[in-house]
Amino acid sequence: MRLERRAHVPLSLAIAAPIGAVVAALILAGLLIALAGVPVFEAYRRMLIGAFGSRLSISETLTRTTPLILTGLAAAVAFRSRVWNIGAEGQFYLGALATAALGSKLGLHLAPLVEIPILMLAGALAGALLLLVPLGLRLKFGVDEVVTTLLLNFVAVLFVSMMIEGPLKDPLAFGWPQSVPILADMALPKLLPRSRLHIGLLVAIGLALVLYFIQSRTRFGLEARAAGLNPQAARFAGVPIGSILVRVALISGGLAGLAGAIEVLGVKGYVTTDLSPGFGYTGVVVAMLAGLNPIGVIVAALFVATMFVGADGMSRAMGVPSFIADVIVALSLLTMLVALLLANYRVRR
Amino acid sequence: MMDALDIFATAGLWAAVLRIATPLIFGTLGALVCERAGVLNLGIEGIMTFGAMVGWLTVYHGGDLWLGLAAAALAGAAFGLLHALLTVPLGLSQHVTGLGITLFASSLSYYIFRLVVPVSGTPPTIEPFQPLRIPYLSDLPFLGEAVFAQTAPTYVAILLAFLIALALQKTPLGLAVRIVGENPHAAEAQGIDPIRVRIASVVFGSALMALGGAFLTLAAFNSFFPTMVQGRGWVCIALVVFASWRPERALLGALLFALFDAYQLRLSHVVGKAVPYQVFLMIPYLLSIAALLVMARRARVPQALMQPFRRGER
Amino acid sequence: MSARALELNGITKRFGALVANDDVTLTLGQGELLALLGENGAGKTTLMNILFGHYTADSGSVAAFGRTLPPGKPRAAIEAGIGMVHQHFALAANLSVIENVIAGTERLGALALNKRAARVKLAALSERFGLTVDPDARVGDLSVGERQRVEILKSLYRDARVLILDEPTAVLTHQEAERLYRTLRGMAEQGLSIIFISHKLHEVLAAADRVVVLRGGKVVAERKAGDTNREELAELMVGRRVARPHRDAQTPGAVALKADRVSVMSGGASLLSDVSFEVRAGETLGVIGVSGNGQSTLGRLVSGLVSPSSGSLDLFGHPVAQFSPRGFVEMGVGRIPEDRNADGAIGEMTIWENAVLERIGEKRFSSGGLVRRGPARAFAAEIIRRFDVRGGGPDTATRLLSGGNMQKLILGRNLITAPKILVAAQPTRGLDEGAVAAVHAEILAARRAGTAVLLISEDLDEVVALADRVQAIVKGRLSPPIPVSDADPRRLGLMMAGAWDEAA
Amino acid sequence: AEKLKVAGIHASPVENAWNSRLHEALLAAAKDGVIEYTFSEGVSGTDYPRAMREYAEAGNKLIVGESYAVETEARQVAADYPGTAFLMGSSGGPAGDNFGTFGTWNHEAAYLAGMLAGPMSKTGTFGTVGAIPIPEVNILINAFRAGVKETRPDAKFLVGFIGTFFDPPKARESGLAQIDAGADILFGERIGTADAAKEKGIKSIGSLIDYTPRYPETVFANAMWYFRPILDAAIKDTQAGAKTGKDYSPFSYMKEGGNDIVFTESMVIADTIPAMQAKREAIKAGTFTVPVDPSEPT
Ligand SMILES: Nc1ncnc2c1ncn2[C@@H]1O[C@H](COP(=O)(O)OP(=O)(O)OP(=O)(O)O)[C@@H](O)[C@H]1O
Ligand SMILES: Nc1ncnc2c1ncn2[C@@H]1O[C@H](COP(=O)(O)OP(=O)(O)OP(=O)(O)O)[C@@H](O)[C@H]1O
Ligand SMILES: [Mg+2]
Ligand SMILES: [Mg+2]
Repeated sequence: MRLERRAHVPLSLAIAAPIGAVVAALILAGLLIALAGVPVFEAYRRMLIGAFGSRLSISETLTRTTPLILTGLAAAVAFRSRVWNIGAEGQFYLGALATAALGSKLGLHLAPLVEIPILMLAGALAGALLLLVPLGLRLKFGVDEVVTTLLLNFVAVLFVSMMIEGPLKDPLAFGWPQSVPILADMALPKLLPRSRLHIGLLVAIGLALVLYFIQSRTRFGLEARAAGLNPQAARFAGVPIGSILVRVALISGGLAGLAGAIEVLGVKGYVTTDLSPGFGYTGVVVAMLAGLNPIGVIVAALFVATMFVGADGMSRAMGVPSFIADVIVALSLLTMLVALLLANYRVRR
Repeated sequence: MMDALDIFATAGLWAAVLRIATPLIFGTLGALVCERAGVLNLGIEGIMTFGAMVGWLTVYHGGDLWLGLAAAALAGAAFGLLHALLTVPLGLSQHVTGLGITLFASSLSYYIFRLVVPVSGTPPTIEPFQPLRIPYLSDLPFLGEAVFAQTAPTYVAILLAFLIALALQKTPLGLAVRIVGENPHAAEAQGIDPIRVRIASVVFGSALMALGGAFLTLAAFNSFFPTMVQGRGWVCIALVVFASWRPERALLGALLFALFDAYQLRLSHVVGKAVPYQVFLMIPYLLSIAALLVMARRARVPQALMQPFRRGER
Repeated sequence: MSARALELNGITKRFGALVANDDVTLTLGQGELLALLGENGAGKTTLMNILFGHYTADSGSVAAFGRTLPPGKPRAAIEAGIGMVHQHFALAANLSVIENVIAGTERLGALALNKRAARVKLAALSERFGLTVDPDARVGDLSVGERQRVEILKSLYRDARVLILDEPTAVLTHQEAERLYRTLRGMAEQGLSIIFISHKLHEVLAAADRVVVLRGGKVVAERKAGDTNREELAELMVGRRVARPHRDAQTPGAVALKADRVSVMSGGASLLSDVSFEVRAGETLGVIGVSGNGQSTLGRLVSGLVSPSSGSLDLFGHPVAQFSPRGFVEMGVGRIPEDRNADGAIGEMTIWENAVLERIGEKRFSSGGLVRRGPARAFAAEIIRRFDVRGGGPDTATRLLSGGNMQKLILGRNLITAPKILVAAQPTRGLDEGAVAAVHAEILAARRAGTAVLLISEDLDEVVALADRVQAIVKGRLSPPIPVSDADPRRLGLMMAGAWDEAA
Repeated sequence: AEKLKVAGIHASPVENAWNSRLHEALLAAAKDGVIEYTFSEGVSGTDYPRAMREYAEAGNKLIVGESYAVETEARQVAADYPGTAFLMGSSGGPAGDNFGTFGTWNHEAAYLAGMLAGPMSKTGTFGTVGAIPIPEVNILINAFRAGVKETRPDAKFLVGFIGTFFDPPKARESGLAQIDAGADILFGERIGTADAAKEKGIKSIGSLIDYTPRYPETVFANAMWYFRPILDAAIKDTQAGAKTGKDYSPFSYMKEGGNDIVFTESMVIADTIPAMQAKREAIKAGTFTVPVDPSEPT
């Protein structure tokens, strides 16, 4: 068997491939659901209800979508320039920690309208700085960033753990390892009352649109793509690879850090070491599902959030172990990877 | 009371080091074999989890402990095959596929565990591996307790490190794996099928990873529960780098890491919380990054690592 | 005729729409030295890759010593006694010579490598064929010539009775090449059957028994080496008589580009040492040399990619302070990179993106950080029109262009802005004769328009045709210039071998 | 009466000792026909508030669980669903009319276990493995120590916190480390501790659940905690429409049947039993109060 690259990908295939992938994933997951002795179609119906069936479920799905858009964008931006940032999880945590620290009573004490944007920026900056380390190692010493960004995730989470059991520990939390909380008026306004949905969603969607514009219309977008696709040719054409990649890293790490900041400001109010159920890693999944397209990231994040929230609700309703949600997302990723490959390549003998 | 240095003189510390190191040795050797053939396998965390689950389940359902290990290895091999098929003949990006495999294997193991083992008040247990007493050696004064009071898989893991080191350096198969990891085109020109060698290496390596997981449920503890691998897989990925892709150094790295962990647990009894325990846990990761820094200059990284090989493409 | 070592029967191979081999039938006799000729892209490497089992043919069969080989199995080819030295070396740099040689030679199930026996055998082979190399050296530390020897030893070690060499001399010095052919001759006399590929017609005529010419994937001619000549072979390769344009005499203007004792160091290695030259407006300076001697570095230096560690480079009388590709482009330097796939264009991007990337900072292509797509597309369309780039419009992915058309795109984006200096590194590498003629015409036209041209090329004919003066680059040092009128093959050969005094 | 719809939300798998106490009590109540019980487990902090809201919207009248990791959010949810009662294991206090809390108070039983343990040690060093130094855990460990001190004034103590609530292998390693440091009786606040004791052939004490059947040679006493009294009280309040926003911890007291010691007579020193039993009666009668010390043991 050999794979041969298609000169042109027919539109029908480009559309059919992702749909086919999701269908395939749902069929495979259906087998597992059937193993639980539960009617599969009913389970999927419940999943839909769990994700979209009520005001609550819709708000929850969108709440979950918010950080995933941001970490998805973080991965997409980086991957497009072949910066393999697997470290969004760590950047998320550092962003969250910076935001919580500055937004707490130990922090800035500015007017909310002034301080909230500053807090978001601080979170973004913290995330960005963390990614600059592996990028610097790559540019200066040729150290591959896949492994370094991955490893720094654990360093970052341990650092957060150290801080929230140490100087940033909330003294009023009865000994629980959690950070000092942000001041009450720093919380992001809700989009819906009596729900967890907050304006962070709009920020995330807005940033996706901005990023789409940057990538498709600006000189930086063009140069960043060139740097990723063929660094040698880009360098020959005078693209300042180093500074372009540094900017890419700042944006990528910044988005992941912002995701952490927004999760603190919008939902949680403080930092614990289980603030993220793997948002950083799931961001990689989201970005791949989206084909690295920022607009696609919105859709992919919504898809992944739907699967999580829907399957979680379904598991409660039907007695299927809730782990099925992760199974479906993982299967979607794997089938999507294969589908995208098959859309771009032709199989010969 | 003892002081911080006396801890090193307790046999228990060294016994703990070997015990904590064992899953890391298996996992690191597994990741190392994959990487020497040019394939990064970030599925390790999930594969270890799956191995822990399958091994435990086999024994829980009446299987022998060794059968449990075999079942785990087989399950690991199956996920390895999946990773290999996606990344080798299809050439999909190795790190993304690996993360997908981790997500898939770990959620699937929790899911299956929940389906098969009815919810009960306390975690069901099995009778795990008992320390294997080696005649004479186990009776030695300090060493007996420190080194020769381990369960059988620990000895196997240590032996494996040397066997794999030997195999890579001294056997035709090992040379084939290395040349495929360095330059698959060179391998092909020598009549070695890089695709098969890569698939086989990933399958074998993944089986080892699963053994590391199974050690957790069959020897280090006696029950399975979600998230029990606790990032050990990622530590292994770091250790491969730290070991500069050499099995004997992987053994050393795993022991060193375990020493940090075991020492840290004991130190807190002695000096309280003078140094946050997180610092100790961070050290292996930071050391690995430092090792990468040194290594990158010396180009000892398998040159074809993460580069897909597609036959007839240039 | 002697017994048949190889028989290729009706081989056809397609890559997508492209037919790389079209019903090729070929035989090789025992002890024969066969040269395979053809312009770039004629399908020579593809044919050899099929023969060796790297590629699987769409149809046709390969037989060695009367036995048909299973398709797509290098191992079977090796076992049938075929050895191949690849156009791009297939060596593992981090392994030792002996490891590279014995990999795959022993049963994979065996418990130990028999290195001692291997060493003995390797030493005997080195002795017998005069191919010395340290078996324990790390391959990455070897010189190009040594690596070549390792490649050949790999085949001999496996008792190859048929040896295939794909452009073995492309990276060798003239002396090394001559030595290699002597070795090959000796091997053929000892019964080995050999196919080699080369673009250097004089080598072919001197070394081969028989010549087979491939064009557009088809066998178009077969000649005994003694019954043909360079002119005929050239015409057979291209399919028509191609007239290359001629250079007219012209008085050069002011010095546009001047290097004064420039040295370039990298990682402790000296890539260029004490290089001095000057190029005037309306003049072409040709730099000849065998690859590996610093041609690339020289090209990169005057493209703004590397900066000197000592000495100075003047553009229009002013020393360059800041070496950057865009700075050079802005000062009016047109740059044709030697490796068009690696440096010249980004396959995944569109033609218009590639056309403007190096001048994206100019007002007409971007303002306020936004790309002005209209003018950029128009610019690309203009290049396509004026330089006859075929295969797509401004929005086509560049990777879909054929090599020649990609080269025209690169040439076009440089020449359309009438550069004051043109750096052309291997400008016709990979082009067919028709395209070569077109590129030469463009370069000559630029010179006529007053451009100072620095031509860096391994192709002596090209240098003789285009340059006014010639300097040779050897181990990072540049010979004194000679006028092209004084350049004869012997003299150029001596210059390229570093024997400047004899050449003078 | 109509069955009360009750939902349980467990942050850990229900195998976790603490959760299993809730789970079993809820299952028992369901079996008695008092309630209708649904649950989900392994609910992460991110998902926890959603699960609360979902169950509230699904018509559950009482939602039982733990708000340790989500104190702020959980109270917010309760405020959003005034028609639903919440009964949460919490380190904080109750809130509003419908957010009730409880602590895990089996410190009385731990004190009694400590009394039995004191003379049993040869080295005089006692180890304890806890999760995280939060008040509930601290109170428990300190009560055990106080019990030991009563029968063994010269006792030395070691303490290890594993930093998480459910990591049995780590608890085991921590236990082994304490044995290495001289401890020969382990108080296992966390599951996994007894495995260390068993391996090294020393004795240990369980907490919350009865570990003796699992480790018959090793665990001689257990500081049991029973959730049923708390649950019953909350069910009663909910059904009566009374305020549930209160602290239900007192129902953990021994006199309410909320905690007690379970021990194996043959494994302990016989002379120590009468004194311990006397203390037990005193506690029940209210004449002796086990000290409540929430400070972090060192
Ligand atoms: N793997 C491949 N995929 C797609 N096209 C290919 C592949 N290999 C070769 N080709 C194309 O097939 C044609 C013949 O290529 P081949 O390498 O055989 O030429 P060649 O005669 O060896 O040329 P050169 O003198 O440059 O080595 C070219 O057009 C080339 O681009
Ligand atoms: N960064 C480097 N460090 C050390 N040696 C180098 C480096 N780059 C090139 N070399 C060596 O320096 C010599 C000159 O290199 P250069 O690339 O300029 O030559 P070239 O004539 O273009 O050769 P080729 O055609 O093989 O690329 C070669 O032997 C090359 O292997
Ligand atoms: Mg070729
Ligand atoms: Mg070069």
